[in-house]
Amino acid sequence: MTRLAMGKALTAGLRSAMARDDRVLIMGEDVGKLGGVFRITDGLQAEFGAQRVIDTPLAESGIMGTAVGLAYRGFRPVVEIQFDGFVYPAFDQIVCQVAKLHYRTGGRVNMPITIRIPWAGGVGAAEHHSESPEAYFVHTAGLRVVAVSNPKDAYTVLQQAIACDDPVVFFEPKRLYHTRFEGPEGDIDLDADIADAAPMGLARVVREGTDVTLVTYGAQVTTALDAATAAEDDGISIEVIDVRSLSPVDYRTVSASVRKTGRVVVTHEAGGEAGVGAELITSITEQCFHHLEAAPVRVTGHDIPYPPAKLEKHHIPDLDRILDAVDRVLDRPNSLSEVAR
Amino acid sequence: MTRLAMGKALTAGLRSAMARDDRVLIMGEDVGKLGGVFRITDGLQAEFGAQRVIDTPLAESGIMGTAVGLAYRGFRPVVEIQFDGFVYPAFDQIVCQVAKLHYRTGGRVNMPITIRIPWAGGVGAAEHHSESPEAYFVHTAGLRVVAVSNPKDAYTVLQQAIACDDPVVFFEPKRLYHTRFEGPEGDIDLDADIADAAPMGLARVVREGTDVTLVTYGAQVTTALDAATAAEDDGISIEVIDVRSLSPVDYRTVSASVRKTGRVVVTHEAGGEAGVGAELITSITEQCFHHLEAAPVRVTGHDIPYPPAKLEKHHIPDLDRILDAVDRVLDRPNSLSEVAR
Amino acid sequence: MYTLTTDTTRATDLDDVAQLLTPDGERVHDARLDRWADDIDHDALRGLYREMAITRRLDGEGVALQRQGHLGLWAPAQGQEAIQVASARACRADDFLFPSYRELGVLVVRGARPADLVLGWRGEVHGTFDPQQLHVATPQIIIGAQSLHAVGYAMGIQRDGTDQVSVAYFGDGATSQGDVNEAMVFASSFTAPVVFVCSNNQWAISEPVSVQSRFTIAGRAPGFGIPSLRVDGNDAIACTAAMRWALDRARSGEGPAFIEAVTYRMGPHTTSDDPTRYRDKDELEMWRGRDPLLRLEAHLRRVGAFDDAFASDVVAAGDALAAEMRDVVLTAQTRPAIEVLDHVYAEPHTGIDRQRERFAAYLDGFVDEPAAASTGRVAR
Amino acid sequence: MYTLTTDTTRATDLDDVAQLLTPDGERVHDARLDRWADDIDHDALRGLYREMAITRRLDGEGVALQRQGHLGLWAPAQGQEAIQVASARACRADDFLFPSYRELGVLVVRGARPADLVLGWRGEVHGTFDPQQLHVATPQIIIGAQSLHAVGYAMGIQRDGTDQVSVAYFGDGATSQGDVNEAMVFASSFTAPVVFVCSNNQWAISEPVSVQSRFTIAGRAPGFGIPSLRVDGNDAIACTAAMRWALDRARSGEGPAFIEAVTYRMGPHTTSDDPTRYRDKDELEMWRGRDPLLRLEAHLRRVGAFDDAFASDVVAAGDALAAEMRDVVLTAQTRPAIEVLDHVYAEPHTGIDRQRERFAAYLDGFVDEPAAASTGRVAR
Ligand SMILES: Cc1ncc(C[n+]2csc(CCOP(=O)(O)OP(=O)(O)O)c2C)c(N)n1
Ligand SMILES: Cc1ncc(C[n+]2csc(CCOP(=O)(O)OP(=O)(O)O)c2C)c(N)n1
Ligand SMILES: [Mg+2]
Ligand SMILES: [Mg+2]
Repeated sequence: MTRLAMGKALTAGLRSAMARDDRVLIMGEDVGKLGGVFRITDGLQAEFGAQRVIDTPLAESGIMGTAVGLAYRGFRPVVEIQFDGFVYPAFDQIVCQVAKLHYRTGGRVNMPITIRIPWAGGVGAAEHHSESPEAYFVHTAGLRVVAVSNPKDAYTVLQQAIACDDPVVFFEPKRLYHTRFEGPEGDIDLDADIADAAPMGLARVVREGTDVTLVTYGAQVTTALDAATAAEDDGISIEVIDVRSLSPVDYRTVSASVRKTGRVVVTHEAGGEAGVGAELITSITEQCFHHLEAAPVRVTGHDIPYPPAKLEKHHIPDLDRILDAVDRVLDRPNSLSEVAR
Repeated sequence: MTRLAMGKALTAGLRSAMARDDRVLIMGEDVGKLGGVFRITDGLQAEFGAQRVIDTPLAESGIMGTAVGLAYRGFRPVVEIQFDGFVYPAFDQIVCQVAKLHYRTGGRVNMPITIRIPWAGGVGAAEHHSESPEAYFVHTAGLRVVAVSNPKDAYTVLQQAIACDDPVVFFEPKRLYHTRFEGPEGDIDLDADIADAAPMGLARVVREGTDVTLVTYGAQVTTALDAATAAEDDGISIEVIDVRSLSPVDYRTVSASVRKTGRVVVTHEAGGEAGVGAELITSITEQCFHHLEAAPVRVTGHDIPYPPAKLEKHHIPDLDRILDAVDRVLDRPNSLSEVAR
Repeated sequence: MYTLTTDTTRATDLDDVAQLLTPDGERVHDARLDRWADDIDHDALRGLYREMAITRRLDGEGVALQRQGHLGLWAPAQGQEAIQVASARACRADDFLFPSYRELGVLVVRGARPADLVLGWRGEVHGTFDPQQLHVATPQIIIGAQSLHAVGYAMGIQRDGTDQVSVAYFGDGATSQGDVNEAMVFASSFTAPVVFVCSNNQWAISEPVSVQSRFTIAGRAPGFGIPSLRVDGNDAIACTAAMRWALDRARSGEGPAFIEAVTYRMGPHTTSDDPTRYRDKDELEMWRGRDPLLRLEAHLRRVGAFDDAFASDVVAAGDALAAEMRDVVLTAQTRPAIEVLDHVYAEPHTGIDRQRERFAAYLDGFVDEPAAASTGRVAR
Repeated sequence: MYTLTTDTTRATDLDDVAQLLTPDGERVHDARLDRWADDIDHDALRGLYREMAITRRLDGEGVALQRQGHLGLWAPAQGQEAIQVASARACRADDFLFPSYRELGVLVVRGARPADLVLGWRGEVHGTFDPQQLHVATPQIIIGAQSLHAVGYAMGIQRDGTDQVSVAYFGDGATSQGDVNEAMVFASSFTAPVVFVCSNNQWAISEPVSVQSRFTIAGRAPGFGIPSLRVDGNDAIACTAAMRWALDRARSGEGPAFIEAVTYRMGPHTTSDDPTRYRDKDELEMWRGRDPLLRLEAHLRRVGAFDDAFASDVVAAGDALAAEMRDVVLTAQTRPAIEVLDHVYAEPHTGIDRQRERFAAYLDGFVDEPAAASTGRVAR
């Protein structure tokens, strides 16, 4: 067992995947000598050579489009998008090609491309460096979408994503890159065979509880756990679920929890409107309607362009906003008690 | 009053907008001499000149990016995207520039750009020509999104969109371009001042009913009305709502209906996963939870890439699939009666 | 040299092209291309003609089938057979080609079956043939997107250490897309073994090529460090030579090359298009005089390599394939509804599985085919 | 001319640039540029120097403020002052400029206040100054996106019939983006009055310019029908002349022009970057010898236009602005939480109104600033 921060766990995952399969390539801006602006590919070009760790010209559509061609040729490209806000120039290639080629060819061509995206806010960055675009990809059939929340998952799920014959959009909460996890989520068995790991796509009950189910993913898992701890003082027992896979969602795990608690809060950093939370709540409502004792509540970023860094703490749902929502589903006094519906 | 099909109503709306304000420009591929592949801009270049109706090079990011520059200069560009599936190369400019510039500049610069998108399926077209990408734009803060379902709205709302100081994504259901509407929705008063029209953004109760609220938009409004008529034979009274504005949604109208009926079906052509239906149902549930007598149900396209034309009838929700969902919210026997939840 | 003005000698004049056959079929000489054409014998010329004629025949059948309501759409290739067929024939079987929707001749050369040519346009499937078998990607509809795929494939060839080449086909309109320009950037940066074949057929739907480029398209590539050649796209011999030049460079490790084939779309953009709205009859007439098929026939006649037996053999071959194509269309069986859910993912997916289960249950409720009429709905 | 090979004389050699000042400050001659520089008198030179020196001073202050924890980030302009200041000074006040995040000197020339230069980097606001007032767009972070905005603006100028020009600024890395290439396509197609200024500072973060282009960047534009010029970007006089040449063409209706300014980013990409990971000390040393500010100073001394009074005057001006900048930062007041919801839309919006109402109610529940600590939460 090795204790690694998430950034290093991702590097280790990439290294394992590259060592195991020489069709795995890494491509992106600054991924070579520099090791990426977050150093996730640090050392990999030195180890695997410039043919397998490719510094590309500065053009995201070009990166994604050439990755498609490499996949046609039987390679498994792992594409790094430098920051979440720079994925949009590649959107056409992702939506019209990466997501659809397997379907277009009647299953004859696979697109085993992993799109790694350093993701979301909380690091005081400039505009376009703190985006949460996951809903766009969740809404795009043909893609799988995962988001990791701790080093262990980062190490395992990244390798599973690379090994998967479908394209996977892989979100890495950048504000956790350097966070130390003291629990088992920080311990990585670098010798373990990923074939033995639980399959990609399962949600995880991070903390058990009985009163409210709190569903989330990515860096918000940490905030959700803090909220659960704080709520305990008020005698409220929160079950925290990290869905991990945003598309498809493991509704078996989520629904089992909701049937138990009857109350749901979903939190994410992206704006709420037509976001992943809307999907989660609608599906939960479909599947658990008669178990629900209150309207499920979303706690999300506002529906605004990402605000300037000094104001981001008012955008990313924090402990207090989550607890306020918990009060709401429990029909306890809360900020909206006086606000007309 | 003039009776026009939707395509002609849109042309008339563009003509009025251009005549009223000489800062309004039209730009896109083939919009000039040809009048667009759907002939929506037919005759406008002849009338207003090539400086105001601009055939652009074949590059959607280029079109959108130059529209941004024109808006900086005080013009009001109306951009035609030739088909729904070709909007993605412009996605970066739409999401990072069109949607965010007003916010970025602290309100100093407006982006009064209207993005017209011939939209969705049902016309037997080739791949990429039948997409329903509206959820991507609804999820993008800073944009307004509307979808029209009849000639009268097409005429009025298009002019309102162009007059609006915010960017508006304007969806035109292409399978209705040539449909004749016999009711008042087909009658257009070309002399009316649009300043007198109801403001953009209001939903419309298209048909009143008491048992189930059926919420939809675009071409599905027609299908929904057919479903309501068919259900009448079974003694079921369906209230049909055309939300018209997908962002923001007029929840006042929608919720009033749901409070009355207690049962909701939402239908749209786009895939369901993180789609507009999820947003509608989540918001409705938030606002009307205690009035709901059954879990709201979505009837949407499958979560698949758009299928080949010969199979599209199995993708676009039809009368039967909607009625099956109505049976579901009414707890009548339906296709899922035997399927485990 | 640091002051670069646009070379006004790069005229867009249609005759300012490399040519080895005059419109009358006379073999002329060009110092740069001759060496790539000298070994083309009569058999090779007849082979070229044969596949061009078959392409034209099948194209006509496609248009007819569409007009008769059997196809949703058809994008005619008429007038562009020389560059399509000649360039594809110049390739090795293991070179990988990335065509657009209009490259019918490329598919014909690669041995696509008639079914492969129509079932997509009929709307039965998106992709017909197996790309890995024909070494041809599913034809691309998103303008320019395939150019990057071709470059990526070429990067893969480099990594595998083979001497294959990949080929990107696109039109004049496509040269305005960011993707095509990025493809040139990547190809140049990585010295990738890729050939860009731009069929400048003078029009992008209703827009003349001058909207995309006021100068020659061939002039675009050198700025990216890619040598280019402007060739008469209706001259099958010059097209062969140009493609061999480009392939040879790429195959021998010298990197990408760019060919602008100056040609003409004699038909409408697609069967949905009405070109009389935007272009003159005279222009079409002028181009009829440069018809690539008639030109090659004239040349074959001049050199005594075209006789009635050959002619009727080619017609018979074309007719047989056209008949097969028609038959395929008329007997096509649309797949069952549930198959819309096939091949969304390569691996099991709980989301799609759930939708399949529910949709299957729904379909089971019907006596007849669903979505045909609401009367098919079973009483419950 | 129809066979176009890449002109190997378009060397990427750093010295293969148009120059009017040697690194030692000696005025040399260039037949193409002299006419655009002949009227630059000592006062003009001193003006150039002054704004370049102020830019350098403010840049240093920005770096210092960031290192001291007062700014989230800073993108140093050091080394690029000549092209930034000279090109902006060559413009008319009503020309509209579209800079990237690095064009500090452009903002200085346009009269941006110290607050305008730092409050964005501090994370207080996204955009500081009013674009319509300075005739400068909010600096762009999405690489290359602004190039299209500049072209669109220029199309607007054409429609308004004025003789303004718009200017697109971007880096060497940006030339790989589809948007920059599409910008050239549109500019050429519409003969738009736009000048492209590419500051080739040799690096895009850790990638040397050779990853983007194995040939000169200036060589790219002529293929699009846009004349271009490769100029010594550290030579303020040559930059002035080049920009005047380009502006004059654009202003007189001849359409777009492209300038590649060969320069160097002497600092890190941003304060988050560590350039020692990817580039040699020697390279930086070499470029110190080409410092644009020292070069202009040397020239001014040669011509007797630089004395202690002037020098100390410039230093004082820079120090005063730097002090104001520091003061602005140290006294900055972060806006109230509720303002995150301001200016999402220009017109009333029921969705945002509802969120405002709810968020206001939430904020009202706090005694102290929310999100500071959960202890601020009121007991309910
Ligand atoms: C990204 C994108 N935008 C628009 C279209 C619509 N469209 C289809 S073909 C075409 C014209 C293409 O012209 P060109 O590249 O010259 O090829 P040609 O059709 O002449 O062979 C257009 C605009 C498309 N398919 N893809
Ligand atoms: C679309 C996009 N992709 C990636 C980035 C990240 N990024 C910021 S600056 C930069 C390098 C830009 O290089 P260049 O254009 O040469 O400008 P310079 O920074 O050298 O001035 C990169 C990759 C970005 N801002 N936008
Ligand atoms: Mg064309
Ligand atoms: Mg640079």
